[in-house]
Amino acid sequence: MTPLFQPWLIPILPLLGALINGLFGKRFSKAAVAVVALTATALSFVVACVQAAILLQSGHPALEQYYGTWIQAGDFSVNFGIYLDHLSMIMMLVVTGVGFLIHIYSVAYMEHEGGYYRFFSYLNFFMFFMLVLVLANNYLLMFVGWEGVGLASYLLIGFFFLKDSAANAGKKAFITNRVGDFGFLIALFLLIQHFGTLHYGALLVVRDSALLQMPVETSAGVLTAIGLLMLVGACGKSAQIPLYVWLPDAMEGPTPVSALIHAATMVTAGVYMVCRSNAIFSRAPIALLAVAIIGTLTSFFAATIGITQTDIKRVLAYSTVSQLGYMFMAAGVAAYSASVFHLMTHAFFKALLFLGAGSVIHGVGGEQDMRKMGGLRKYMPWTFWTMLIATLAIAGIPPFAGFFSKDEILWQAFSSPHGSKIFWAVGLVTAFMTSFYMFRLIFLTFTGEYRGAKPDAHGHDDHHGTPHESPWLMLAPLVLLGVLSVVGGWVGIGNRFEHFLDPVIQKVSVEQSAAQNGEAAATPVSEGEGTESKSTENLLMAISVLVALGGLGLAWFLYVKRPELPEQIAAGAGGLYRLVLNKYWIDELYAAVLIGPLIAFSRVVLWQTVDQKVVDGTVNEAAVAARDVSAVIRQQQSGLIRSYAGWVAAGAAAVVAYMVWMGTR
Amino acid sequence: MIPISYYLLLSAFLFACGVTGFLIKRNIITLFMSIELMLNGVNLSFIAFATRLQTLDGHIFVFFVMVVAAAEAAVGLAIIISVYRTRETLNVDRVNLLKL
Amino acid sequence: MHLFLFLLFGGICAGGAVNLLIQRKTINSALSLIVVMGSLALIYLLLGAEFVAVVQVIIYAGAIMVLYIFVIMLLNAGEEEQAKGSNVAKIFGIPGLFAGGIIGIWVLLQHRPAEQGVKIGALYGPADQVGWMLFNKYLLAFEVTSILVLIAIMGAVVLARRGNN
Amino acid sequence: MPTATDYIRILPEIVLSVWGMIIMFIEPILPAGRSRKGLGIFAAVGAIAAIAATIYQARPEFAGSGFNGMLRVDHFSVFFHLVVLLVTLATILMSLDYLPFQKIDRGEYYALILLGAVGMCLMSSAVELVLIFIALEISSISSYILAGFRRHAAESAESSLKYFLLGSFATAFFLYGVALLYGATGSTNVFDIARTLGTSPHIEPLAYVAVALIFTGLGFKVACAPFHVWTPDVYEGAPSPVVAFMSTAPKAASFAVLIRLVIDTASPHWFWVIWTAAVLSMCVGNLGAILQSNVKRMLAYSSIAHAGYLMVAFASASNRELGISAAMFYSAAYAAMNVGAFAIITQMAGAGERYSQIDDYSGLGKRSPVLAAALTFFLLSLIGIPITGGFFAKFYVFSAALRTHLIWLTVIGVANSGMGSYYYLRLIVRMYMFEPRTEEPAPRVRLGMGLAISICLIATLWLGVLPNVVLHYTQGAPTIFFTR
Repeated sequence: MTPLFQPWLIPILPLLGALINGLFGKRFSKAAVAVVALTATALSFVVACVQAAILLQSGHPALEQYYGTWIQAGDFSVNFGIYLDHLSMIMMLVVTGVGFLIHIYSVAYMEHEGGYYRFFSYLNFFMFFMLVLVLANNYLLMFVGWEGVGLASYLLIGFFFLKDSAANAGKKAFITNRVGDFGFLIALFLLIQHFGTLHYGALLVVRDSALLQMPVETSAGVLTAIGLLMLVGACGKSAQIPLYVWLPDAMEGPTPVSALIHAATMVTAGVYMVCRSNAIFSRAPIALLAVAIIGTLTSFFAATIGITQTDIKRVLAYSTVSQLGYMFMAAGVAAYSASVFHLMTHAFFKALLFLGAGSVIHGVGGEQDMRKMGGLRKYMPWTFWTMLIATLAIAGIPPFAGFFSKDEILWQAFSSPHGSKIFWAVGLVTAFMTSFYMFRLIFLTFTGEYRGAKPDAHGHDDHHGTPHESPWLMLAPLVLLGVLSVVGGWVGIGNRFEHFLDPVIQKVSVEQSAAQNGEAAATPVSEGEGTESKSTENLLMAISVLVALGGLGLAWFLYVKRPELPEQIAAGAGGLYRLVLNKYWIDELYAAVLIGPLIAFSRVVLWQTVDQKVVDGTVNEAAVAARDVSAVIRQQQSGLIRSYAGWVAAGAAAVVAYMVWMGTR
Repeated sequence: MIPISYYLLLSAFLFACGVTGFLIKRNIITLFMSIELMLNGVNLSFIAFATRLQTLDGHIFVFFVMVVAAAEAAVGLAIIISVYRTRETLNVDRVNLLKL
Repeated sequence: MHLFLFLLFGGICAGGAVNLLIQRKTINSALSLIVVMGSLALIYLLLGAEFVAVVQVIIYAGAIMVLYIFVIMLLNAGEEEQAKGSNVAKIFGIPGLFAGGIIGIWVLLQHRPAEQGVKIGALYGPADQVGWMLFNKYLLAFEVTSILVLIAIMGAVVLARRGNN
Repeated sequence: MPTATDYIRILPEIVLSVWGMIIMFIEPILPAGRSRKGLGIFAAVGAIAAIAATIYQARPEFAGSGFNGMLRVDHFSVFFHLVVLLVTLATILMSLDYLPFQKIDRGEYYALILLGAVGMCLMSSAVELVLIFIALEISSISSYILAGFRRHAAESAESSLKYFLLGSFATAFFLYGVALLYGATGSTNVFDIARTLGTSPHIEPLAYVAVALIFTGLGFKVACAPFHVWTPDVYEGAPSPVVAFMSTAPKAASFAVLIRLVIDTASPHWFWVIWTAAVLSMCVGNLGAILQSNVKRMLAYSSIAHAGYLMVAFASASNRELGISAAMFYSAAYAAMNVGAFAIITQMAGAGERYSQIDDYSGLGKRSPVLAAALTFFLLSLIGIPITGGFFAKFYVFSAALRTHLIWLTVIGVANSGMGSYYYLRLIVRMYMFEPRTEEPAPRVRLGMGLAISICLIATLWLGVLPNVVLHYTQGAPTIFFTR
């Protein structure tokens, strides 16, 4: 190992960048700030690549480095350390790689915003915490990164906009995440209590660790509790039902932030955590099932809401929630490799989509409503082509990256011993909707006529008049990500990726799983394919491709061929009536009867009722209730000394009464 | 020959009178005097127990309580004067600028 | 004889305490507090605590109460004002006090030490013995008390001082 | 007769007293208009000298009981000495420019702080109820006076009066408890009492009443519910540096006393009282803070909540080593972050402490980025975000609680710490996401204030990133705790 490329450099370099920019950035020129931030990230990426190569060449399942003791409390101790295995390697490469590209993009994107140095300082700060999160060698250090990324995300959402909605969005993100952290923290306490350590090595890997030795029957209680609590934490971070509310609101932040934090990296922390804890989840079938159910529900639910959104970034936000749901579904059927595979490809194409959306917003002068776009293809061809690639990828059309990972997930949901046909079916429907709303986005934005403000007749404000292509500094990352969105999935050809994470995954030993699941689980979890199931797999693959194409076709039909239709469909029952009356062709009728109610349902029931009222409402109600109690407590502070004395005397009497009662019993 | 409990009951009574006084009186100085009453009740307990235990530690304690009471009186009355200067009242219920 | 003296002084003492509560005028309350303290000094004598009894009269009844009366006169504290009451004190404090009192009495009646009672002057606690303890076992406490007194003096000066800086 | 070693065992107290008295003597000699900053610096030197004395005292050869078993020097007492003295130092430093600015520039202020610190230090080392009582009174009375130090302001005087009356009221309860404990056990020495209560087969009911009353008195001092009622009013009215001081140092000292008494007179009956007090304090503190508009008042509620977290450590004291060391660590972390937060409030207060509403902090991030960043850091620590002392303290306390199988207490505690983040966050949001009310920059940070904030920042960060040194020390405390 060359001394120049120490693994600790990977997180420390962005930290240095953040500190330099944070402390001295005010005096730097914008170029200098950008150079500092980019250098830090680029070097971090280089070191990460070197480390990845070292890991792959070493042939070890994991490399671990200690940098001293952090906490030593009796027999419990926690070290500073870096744990590098195939899982954290992928995460590390994604974070540094995509992070670097987004840094490049931001240089141009944030050109005209105030607080340039602060932005890059926070961005680097985020990278630091994210890398701590993925490289930590124990849960506590992971928690440090976990909280840190939340904090950085909060800073980045809120700090650039002196407006209430941004402040509230930031607050909401923070508080919702605290709810999740609550679960995570208690899970950690339980781990300490039962196993006395938080180190991955000692806890999850070493063959004779207390956790791995636990027979499934006895471990079920404790591990299920730990797994469910971890799931609560993961739901907060990865925006799963019911804690997803903050993510769409988080779109108040600058677009590069959305791309980096709210699409590619931070929100995948929950998935990473579940995969990292696979030894726990695999031994807690109930928790695993909960992961799958929540993931499936979220993916479906968010996709239906995605159909109704008109704000380009919100579509992408709900799409992110939905894709994260996919990852959870995969993790929930114990297909951790598929989950991480999708995580990786998703990072490429979703970052690309966000950056493309940023480019669009930049190009049309800050407009985010897709209804006011259209026809942008001729103004910004680069953006169009790259975004089209990303859309094909997310829709799951071969040979783009998303196809391989999504197909893998659907196959695993179908065939894994923990899976079920229901998961597969819901996943398929979701895939259809994903394809539909993503192409809807493309068609609304790039095809047809430009519906935004016309070029200003008076000649002033020419910057915001005509849509224009973004500078090359913004397009370069788009192109690079576009390439990745195409080829990123090819590593999965021939099921190569499927076994990539095997060293990380702690299989439940045969006798344990036999006790747990009968002989059905005797086949190891991630080895689903046999010769005869190969044909089934191919069939399913064909189905999912067809479904994706179907979504594409429907979107094309509704938004290109008959652009007036959606308006009427959305108008609800009245529109439906007119449709029938107007004697449309039968396929249009078909579309109206099937799709119309679905859209209406998702708009009225899912979005306006469940999302806005129930889930959001619960959060708000809780806040209101807290305020009410607070008001009551406030009332007791009457300012009267004698009242206070009354409380003290009454309290004393209560304590005396209790003690005497207990003592003389 | 009377039981020690008699003294203790008297002391408890004095203490309770002090607490009651603190809760029902309005004048700040009277409130403060109620505290003195409570301390006197405590002192009686100390002496009674010292007699029962046949040790002098209780006596010493009472001595220290008196010193503390004296110190508290000096400071407390100064505080009362200070409040009176800013608020022109000795009614404890009117000293409620800070609340909620 | 002992019982009679106890009842006499105890009665005066309790009466003084109740009178403190009843009186509307602050100065009357202060005077009844002096009565309480005086009779307590006598009760201390019954218990053989002669040093404490003397100190009680000199420090408490003498020094401290004089200070009180001085302040009452200085601030011209007349009759008590009947402003709006404090509900919490009535609702929680008084019942709490009663509950606590009942428990306390019950506990005290439970408290039956091995020796059934005390004689007059059962413990001889003369000043020299008390003083000896004070300067041996309790030396540190005694010294530390000086800090307390110092703080009290300084505090009184700081707070009650006139002038505007 | 006391030996030389005995005097070394009270060396920090002697140093503080001498310094305090010198200041007291110099003060009247100085001409009226003259600045008292020199005295303040002198007092700061005194605090540093006392810290040095404590470090000297911490040598193993001086450990043990002194003055006929009145006090005891051990890891525990040394630890709390250091906490109290560092708070004292930070308070003095932040007061250097505050006092002349508020036109209350009097040397007695420094003398009172130093002499008050004597009481707090003694509280942590005293093992005799007489000494504990006197030390408690020293610390209380000096706090009463300091709370009223802005005596021309009605709020300050009122704060002082409330603190004084209620404090004396609670002290009377404490004292009654001591008297009954003396009657029930025949001793005023903590160890003797513990032995009597621990070995005697039949504990008199009197002892239970006694313990309950003592808990009332000390519960008042540490502001745990239901004895917390005084806190918001007193903190709001008292001068900001004084609040920094009295919300941490006397509290830490009272917790030290409570630890000695609770752990030593440990009986299972304590448990539910402490459990209830912990839950009540956390809930009342966190819920009460939500609607507050005054920063000092909000932090007062927050201090109630933190007393609750600390009580969680007490409740887990059935595992003594863990419980005690968690409580000690928490006191230190809380002292560091809270003094830091109040230092910045002091800096922001303005003449007559006018600017202490949350609204006044609008846009502080623009007006004074450094102050805002520092306050944000302290608030994040109070929330319990990693790499701050606050996080680790909470983590340690709750893991201690869970290890002693207090699952519900842990759940309530962690939920509360989540809820608590709301109001701290409100202040952060104000600072960064609202337009400043005035364009003028925040008052310049002077050297003393800068030093005070730096001490707190370093301490908070250090406790979060490298807690091991402190942790090791706190874990050493309980082992020698029970051997006389």
